[in-house]
Amino acid sequence: MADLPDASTAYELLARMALIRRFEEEAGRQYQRAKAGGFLHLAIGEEATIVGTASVMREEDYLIGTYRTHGHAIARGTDPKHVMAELFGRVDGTSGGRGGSMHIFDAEHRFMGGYGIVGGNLPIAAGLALSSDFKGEDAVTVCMFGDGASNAGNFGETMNLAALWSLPILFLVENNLYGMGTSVERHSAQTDLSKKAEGYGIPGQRIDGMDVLAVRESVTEGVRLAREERRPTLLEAFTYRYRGHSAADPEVYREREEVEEWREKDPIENFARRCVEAGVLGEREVQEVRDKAEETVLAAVEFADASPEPALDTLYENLYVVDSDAGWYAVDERSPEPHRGEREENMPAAARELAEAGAAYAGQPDGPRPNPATHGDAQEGAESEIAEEVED
Amino acid sequence: MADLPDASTAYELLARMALIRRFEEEAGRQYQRAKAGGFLHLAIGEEATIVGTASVMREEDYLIGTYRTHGHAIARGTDPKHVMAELFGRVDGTSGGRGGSMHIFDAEHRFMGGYGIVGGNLPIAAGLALSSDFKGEDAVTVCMFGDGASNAGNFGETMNLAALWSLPILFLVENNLYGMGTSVERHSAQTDLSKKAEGYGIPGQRIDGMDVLAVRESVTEGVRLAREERRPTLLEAFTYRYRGHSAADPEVYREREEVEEWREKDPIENFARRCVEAGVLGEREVQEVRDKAEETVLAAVEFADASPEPALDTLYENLYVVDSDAGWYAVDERSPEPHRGEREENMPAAARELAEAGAAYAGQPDGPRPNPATHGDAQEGAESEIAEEVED
Amino acid sequence: MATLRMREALRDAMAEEMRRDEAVLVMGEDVGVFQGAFKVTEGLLDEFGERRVRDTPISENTIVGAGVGAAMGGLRPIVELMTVNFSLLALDQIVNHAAAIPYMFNGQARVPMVVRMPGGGGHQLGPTHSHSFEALFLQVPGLLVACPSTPADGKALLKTAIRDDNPVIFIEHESLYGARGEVDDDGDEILHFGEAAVRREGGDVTIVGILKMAHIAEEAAQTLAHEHGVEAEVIDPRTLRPLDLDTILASVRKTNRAVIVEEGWPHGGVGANLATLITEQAFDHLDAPVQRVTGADVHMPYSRRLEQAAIPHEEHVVSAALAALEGSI
Amino acid sequence: MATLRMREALRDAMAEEMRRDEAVLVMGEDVGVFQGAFKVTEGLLDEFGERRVRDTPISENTIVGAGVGAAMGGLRPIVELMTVNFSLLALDQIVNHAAAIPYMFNGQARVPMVVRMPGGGGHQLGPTHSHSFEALFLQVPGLLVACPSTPADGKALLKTAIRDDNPVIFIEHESLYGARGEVDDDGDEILHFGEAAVRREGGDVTIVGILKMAHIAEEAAQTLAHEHGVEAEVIDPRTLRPLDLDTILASVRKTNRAVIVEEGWPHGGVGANLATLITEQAFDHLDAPVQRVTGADVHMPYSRRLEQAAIPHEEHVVSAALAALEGSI
Ligand SMILES: Cc1ncc(C[n+]2csc(CCOP(=O)(O)OP(=O)(O)O)c2C)c(N)n1
Ligand SMILES: Cc1ncc(C[n+]2csc(CCOP(=O)(O)OP(=O)(O)O)c2C)c(N)n1
Ligand SMILES: [Mg+2]
Ligand SMILES: [Mg+2]
Repeated sequence: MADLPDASTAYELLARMALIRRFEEEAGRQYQRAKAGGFLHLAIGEEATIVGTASVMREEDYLIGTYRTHGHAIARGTDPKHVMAELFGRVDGTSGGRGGSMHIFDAEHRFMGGYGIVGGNLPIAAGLALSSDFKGEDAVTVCMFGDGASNAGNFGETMNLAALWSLPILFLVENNLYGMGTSVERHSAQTDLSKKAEGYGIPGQRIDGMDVLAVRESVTEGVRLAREERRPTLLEAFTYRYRGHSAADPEVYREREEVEEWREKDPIENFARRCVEAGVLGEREVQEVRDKAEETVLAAVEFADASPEPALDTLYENLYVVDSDAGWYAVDERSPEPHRGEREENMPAAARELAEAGAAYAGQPDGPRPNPATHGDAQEGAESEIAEEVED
Repeated sequence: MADLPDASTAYELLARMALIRRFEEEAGRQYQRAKAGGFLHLAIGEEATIVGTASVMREEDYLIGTYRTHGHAIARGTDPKHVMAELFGRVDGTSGGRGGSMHIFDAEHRFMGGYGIVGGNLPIAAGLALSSDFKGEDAVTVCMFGDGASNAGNFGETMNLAALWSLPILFLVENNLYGMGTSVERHSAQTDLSKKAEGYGIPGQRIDGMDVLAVRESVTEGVRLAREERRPTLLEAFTYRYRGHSAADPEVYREREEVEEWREKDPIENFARRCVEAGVLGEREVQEVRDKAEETVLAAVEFADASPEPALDTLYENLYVVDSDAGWYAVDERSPEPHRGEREENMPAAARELAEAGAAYAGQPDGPRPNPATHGDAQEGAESEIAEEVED
Repeated sequence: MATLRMREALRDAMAEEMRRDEAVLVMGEDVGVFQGAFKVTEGLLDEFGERRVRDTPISENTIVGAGVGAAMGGLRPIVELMTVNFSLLALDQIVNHAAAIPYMFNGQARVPMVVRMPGGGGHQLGPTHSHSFEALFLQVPGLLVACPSTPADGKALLKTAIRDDNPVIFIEHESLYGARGEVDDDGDEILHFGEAAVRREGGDVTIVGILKMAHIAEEAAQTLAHEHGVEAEVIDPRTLRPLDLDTILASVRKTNRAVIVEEGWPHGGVGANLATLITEQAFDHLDAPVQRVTGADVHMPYSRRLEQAAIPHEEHVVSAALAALEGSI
Repeated sequence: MATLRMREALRDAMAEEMRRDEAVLVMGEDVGVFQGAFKVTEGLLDEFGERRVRDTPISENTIVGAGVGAAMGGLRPIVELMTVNFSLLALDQIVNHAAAIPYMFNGQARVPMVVRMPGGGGHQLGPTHSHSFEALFLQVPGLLVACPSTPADGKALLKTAIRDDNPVIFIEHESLYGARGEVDDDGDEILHFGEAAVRREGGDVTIVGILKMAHIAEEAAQTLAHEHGVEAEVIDPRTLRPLDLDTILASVRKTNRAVIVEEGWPHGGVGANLATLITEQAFDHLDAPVQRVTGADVHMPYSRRLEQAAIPHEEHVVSAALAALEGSI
């Protein structure tokens, strides 16, 4: 078992994990209130893997992940209020409301997204690592993805390229035992995922993703190998999502008991207890951490709520970079006859209503939204039943 | 070193290899005479891998390969004259002239193609194996592909699926040391390709692809594991193509010496010598084998040359199956306003000329064709320089 | 007759065909234990077991490719891609293999496979998860393309698709899964591809819409009748390959005006294709250019407001129809 | 001015930009040691070395994805896909990543990447190797799409593409690599996207063609002039996104007739899109429906005869132009 760090580091690790936990819980609540839309993937239970990894990275290093990365951005230093504002679809969101929960991004803190396509971030990670290597910088790219993503074609292709080109990259599988409703045994022939890249010349290691210190130890070494020896590694962190794949998935694929067992290993509770028992932190500090998280998250909600909705005439903004020295072109030159409706005045009444209605569905009142996975709005916009939130 | 088989088996193996060799040489010649078009990938040097594999398969087993598979079809039992006719683009070709060299197919002999997309045949092979397994048949699917294909996303995806579903399948990499002009060391981080599927739970073995008996031994065991134990294996056969990737590639990427070294290991010469030395075959039989190959191949050319060109009004034939019990539809119902030109009478003069000209290029005389890889015909149809034949 | 939701109608179609034909199987991500991401395969695993209802890894190109091979081997796979958005990963198997094989091998092999997948926007799923790709698939010879808008059509067309010996791209719409409608429960009700449905008769303007837009088109027709005294004829092609151009042309020759409504991007879209076919065939009958209502030429934004601004609404259709009628009323 | 083949002009464009900007690199299958499957990258490895000219494994989606990441990291990658036929394997990275990222992340990331690839038929490469996918890429917002038909345009447009901060799909034609033409050797000659070229002036009919079909269109114009006394105006849009619709419309308003020539499939093709845009904007100027000449609605057969029957020829264009003029001459 890894030794405890000094008090301030321990405090910082605990604070980050608690903040992310509290943020995710609140995101879930705001989603049920239909303040956040789309699909919401919470990482509650996976905080040690997220924070342990980010905490040993340098500022100039790149972190890239999946659609379950509110916490990853926060761990990199993104202010939670901008993440919350993104969930609310507001102008102060990390992507100004264009990306949403699945597409968080923060260039300033080198959190490089936030990708909705499973496995889509792997080749991009290799490219980021290539850019650092090409420029002779010693930044490292850490690429996180799920157990299910290890079956995507991009996995093998990217492992081979990273090893072949000796890229400064570390791969980390967040093995939470399921790809949506399919358990690792049922989706991967090789259930020891740390071995899955050996065929491509990349060594692997299994780590306890519920222990922030264990994660720090292995990631520190993996990042060092990438930075100093240009040798990619594949870490498999065992972790668990307490919540469904996305908000309120019926979870027919697992037993209550399993969830309970994992809650016993809670990364925050256990780390806090250990710090207190060892006298590295006092009860007061642990409480303080909780209070601060509460404060920060509630402030984030307030901030998000106060942030304006994007103006309709920004619909096409940032679709193209139009200031390149190759010469300027107007967007409409690029797309003659754009669909009308993007200017306030000629936005149809129905569209405006929908946009103003507090929900993603036509004329639907606030409160739990019907879910495309189990319902559908074309004939019957407002459905009252509680949504079983499932994923596309 | 594997023991020699009985005389008739040895004779049959030698005969097949000699036939394929002679066929490929002739195909190259006919290509230079512009009787065959497109790109031509010859497997000269790889005969032991091809024949060794096919010779231990059952009639009901499936074989599926790449765009370098004239020999594979012949090894499965396809009459060379139909393969040659396909290269000539005639109605008696294996695909009636629709597929060409890269897309040979023979349902009757369960040679399931012939695919131009690198790695494209792997998932299809898994599907074929699934169909046998699903129906409770004990047919096995043998899937052959190149060293370069082992880097395609389909490789990892298919290995995982085959192992996960315990499919009756055998994978065989024809490692001829290059993917086009890129050597294995330069395209694959893991140069022991037999290990490349271990990460997916599929064991591998390296074999001498120049020794038809060694190939038979390993394939026999691989096929048994697939048939009886539903356990996929990955065999890596070391072999070599004496010719360029496709006809007359400049071969800047390898040394003459390397080619010479491999010619020393010639699968046909060496096997013949061994059989004669051991008294399993006599010189007379070896000569007979050569004569028969010569005869068969020349007859194939004659047959192909005599076979008619497809009629223009067959252009849309077999694009759709229109006799399904779901009801009948006319092709033109499916594609209103088809491009005109498919009926002899309204085929434009230029098109007819082109079609009749003995070459793939407008107004170009017979003889070595200019090559899209190094030339291009739009401005200057008939270019006189010899084509460096390169591949797309 | 029974009242079913689209998802139930589709499930019934699969269940009935699986009972009817042992060679039919379903494979895809979370189609089994999870009961389908959109619950369309609910109950199938329980009834037919793991051999015929197969959960797959996240490997789109290989799932479809395995479907191609299984079909060549004599099975009739129904491959579910969780959404159309992920079909881009499987496009090589769909275009260069499934669609090409029957022709490329001159009829020696058939690919009786159905690739089912839902698409469309409106649920704030953002840029990577809101695509409409009908226009992409209709380009490809060798494929059949269906896009049902009602439970009855969904069931009948899916049964036809499963029985057809060609590869079928079967596009569903996420917003229509909850849509209720009368469905014939005669287990043998199939619907030939290439037969459009005239949803509403009218003599003033022809409105063609698919999937969710077929409903928007009908709503617009109501508004046009009540508020503008315009009688619109509403047509749902139901399949885009084959395309029942005759029914559309007959209507346009009567109304002399047409509006095409689709959710996808404007360039090279379903509307551009239909407008061109109509104009080529009925130029002299057109009093105005065919009008198109499409999704915005942008990636789908997550923001509720922006997304709604990027998606076609009834009002767009109404004003397009009035534009087509301009001068003449 | 120098006379160069298309492949040399494209190589010069890359070499000049690589000398000009350290951040430009080339990656793709066999672009280095092999000198490029079509010899377009000939000599680049020798001049710039392995760091900037990188041979890749056969991993299309990952090659393009690595290009996206490298571009986000500040490089300006030129990714060569050996042919457009293989781009289907990379479509997820092109559409859901390269094209979406700048918008999806609200301008925080840029993707200054060029994906170069040749396409087209005519060389008996059969169904999997003869595609024309211009119509597929022009659908996608966020992409720029170039399709040069002359060495001069090829060089100037490729230089522009490399300097542009947006992802560019740069489509070449296998049959044009040997085409010779005058090329400005001023290293700074660039050509703005969205500027069509009027190849020939004429008042009777407008013929629009891209890539190889731009040449077929010019040949047809000669025939029309000499044998039919018809003066055709020939336009090469050169880029499909942005599209210089103004130049095309100005011509159509003058000639009142248009023919679009493309090599791709008819449904949802470049022609369908252009015909629709023209008809929408210039309906009252059209004396006849816009005519289209396209490739056949079939997978490209290998047989020389069948392939030639499936590809558009000058005669098709001439008869389409005459059809457009019917009655009026
Ligand atoms: C290419 C692709 N296929 C399918 C999906 C739908 N989908 C979203 S998340 C998910 C499961 C991914 O599981 P895993 O990789 O283990 O990540 P986790 O959600 O457990 O963090 C699936 C199938 C997708 N987004 N992208
Ligand atoms: C997906 C795809 N990418 C690229 C190509 C072009 N190409 C044809 S063959 C080839 C090399 C394949 O090498 P290997 O797999 O070793 O097979 P070999 O030709 O050596 O038999 C390439 C890159 C292709 N046909 N398909
Ligand atoms: Mg998981
Ligand atoms: Mg090879």
